[in-house]
Amino acid sequence: MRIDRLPAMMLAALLPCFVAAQQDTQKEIERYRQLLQDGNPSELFEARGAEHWKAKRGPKNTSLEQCDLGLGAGVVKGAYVRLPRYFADSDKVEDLESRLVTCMVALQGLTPEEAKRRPYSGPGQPSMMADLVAWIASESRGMKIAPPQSHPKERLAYQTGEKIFFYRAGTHDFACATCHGEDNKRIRLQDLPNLTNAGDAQRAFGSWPAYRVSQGEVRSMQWRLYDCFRQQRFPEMQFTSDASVALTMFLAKRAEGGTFDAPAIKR
Amino acid sequence: MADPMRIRANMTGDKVEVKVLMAHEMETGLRKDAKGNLVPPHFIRNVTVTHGGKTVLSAQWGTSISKNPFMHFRFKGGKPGEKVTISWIDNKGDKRTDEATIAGGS
Amino acid sequence: MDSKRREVLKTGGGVLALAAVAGILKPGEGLAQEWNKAAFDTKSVADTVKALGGSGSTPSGAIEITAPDIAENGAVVPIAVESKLPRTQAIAILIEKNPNTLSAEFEIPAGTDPFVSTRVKMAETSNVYALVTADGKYFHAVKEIKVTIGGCGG
Amino acid sequence: MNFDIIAPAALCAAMLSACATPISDAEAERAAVGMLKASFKPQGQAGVDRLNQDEVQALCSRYPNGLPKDLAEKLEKTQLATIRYPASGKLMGDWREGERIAQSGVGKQFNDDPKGPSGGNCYACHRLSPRELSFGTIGPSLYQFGKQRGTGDAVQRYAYGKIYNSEAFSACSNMPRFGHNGILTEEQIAHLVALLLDPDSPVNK
Repeated sequence: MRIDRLPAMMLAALLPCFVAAQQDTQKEIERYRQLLQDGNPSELFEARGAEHWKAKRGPKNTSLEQCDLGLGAGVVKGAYVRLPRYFADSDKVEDLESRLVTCMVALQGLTPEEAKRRPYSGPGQPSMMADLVAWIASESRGMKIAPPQSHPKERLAYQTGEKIFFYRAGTHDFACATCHGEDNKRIRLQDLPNLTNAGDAQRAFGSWPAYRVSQGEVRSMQWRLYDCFRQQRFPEMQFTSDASVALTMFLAKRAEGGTFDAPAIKR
Repeated sequence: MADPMRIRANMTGDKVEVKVLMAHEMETGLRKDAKGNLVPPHFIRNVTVTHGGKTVLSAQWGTSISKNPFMHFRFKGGKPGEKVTISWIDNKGDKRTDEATIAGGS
Repeated sequence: MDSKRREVLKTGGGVLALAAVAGILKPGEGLAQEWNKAAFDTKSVADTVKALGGSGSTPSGAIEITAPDIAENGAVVPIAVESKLPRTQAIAILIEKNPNTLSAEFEIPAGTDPFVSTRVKMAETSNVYALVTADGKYFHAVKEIKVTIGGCGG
Repeated sequence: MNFDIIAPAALCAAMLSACATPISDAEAERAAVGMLKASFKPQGQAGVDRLNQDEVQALCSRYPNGLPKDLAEKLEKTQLATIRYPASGKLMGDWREGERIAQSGVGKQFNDDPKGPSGGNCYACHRLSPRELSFGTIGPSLYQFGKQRGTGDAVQRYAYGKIYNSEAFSACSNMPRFGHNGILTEEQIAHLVALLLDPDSPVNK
């Protein structure tokens, strides 16, 4: 059996030819990602989300089926790729999560705090919000990303979102742009999308929400931003906060015209 | 109760190709929670796949099968429209059985 | 032992199907519950082979492991095993450096391809063994899979 | 990246009718700061004061495509003046400790233990020891950094200073100011200098 270790030792001896080794590493990581595509556990979350949408809940004992995600009451198909957007009833620009909170409050009679109680799932603790987001996003699969920019508040969200993207702060001087402002960079072995570049932004925005195999959970765009800010050494981003929605608008707009292909499966 | 499995059973040539995703934490017993306490092991131990009353695959698993397990295999003798039934049971006795109809092939 | 166990499972499956038709059983009841605790407690490849009933195993080129050389994350490592050995009865996946070596054992009845694909957790870079029982004998293939540190680091 | 700043304007040209930029750039900056402060809450060791920018952060945010030359030179000069070398004069520690610090990405996040030491997370952005396959490319490869430069005083002072305050050598660098911002201690920085320069360090093998 010991013979089987030889190839690894030979590989180690060859490492100084690091260009070749690096390409091999990248190729194998790519192969790893390919091998995962076969079965995406996000389906399990999406199935729960579809049930939550129909389930009666809250003091008003009502489902979310009449929730207007921007394309009319109850229209889910294609809603995700046209968010964030301005809603007259709340007089705000909302992304999917903030819109769901608005609907849970208006239709089901929950308080905003109740609606935001468990925005992200954890081991053994599923999140109704995360499941809903997984399902609603899946109903836009294959469609073009097209966030509206016709209302002044939508344009304002884009403009402030852009400023937030470049905002350096905290102990490490990090901004979103620190890791996502240049082409062809990676952190450890993970490719970093340049979110100021349309192609990268389309692929990145079009792949969230995603099932993260490192966590065994489906993560939403809100979570993605929350955890990026954590690692930027910022304080805690509040769920569905204005800054998070504005930044999402900036990213969605940068990704405009891309094909939405989420929930994806990722490291 | 555990969430339903997602099962795909498709004809490929004369074989039935089965792919299944199961919703399960697959706790190893080695992970610590936020308070630093060990989370007890909780994992699927047995999986059985049957078709037409015959077992076409049976498995025993340990704690190192990934969370939300995925399994893929092929067997002969199935036809479109017939059922494939998959059951699992975990170390706490929780269990789940789901079935899928074999779809026409590619 | 293997053939006897398959017999039991076969019968079990038949009973289950009939019972389900008759509406007697709730889902999941009647499921075979045999679980080889001794094998899953083993801490080395040699001990696992013994616990699974072999006295040793022979390397074989007729077993193919499909897995990445490098895993981007150890929590999910895709592994497929295909055996071209005649009368393959079982396929087991062993991860040498995991806290417990044995990850899974699949019983392959006649009529089922000697192929199985799943995803395993790997604590660190390790050799992964595919242990195949064929015609009552034990064979294996091995592949090293490197587990990398990923992401932003915190 | 120029493209980004132009894009909204180009969009306006394309959609003549309904597309006036709602507010000026300076107003957008103020709006963003106000929005940020209302959108975050203190957690663990990270208070909302972390959102307040110092001069470097404010300038570099305002010029995402790079500072004008005069501003860059001025900034580098003021940052150079912040560098404090250890009183002991010892700039090179133990490369083995340095490797551990380079591998660790913890520290200063709101969920990190404020009492525990921070890491440098060098591998997130740089290639160092060839044994580590998982390295990033945001920064340049530092493989054989010392082999190419030796271990002279000037090289030691440069390496120490660069880790202490990267902005002193390259305005608006993406690299954190590890010493200046209190992420790493003097001793930790010296260990990293050893990782880079020590002939026995795997970086120089």
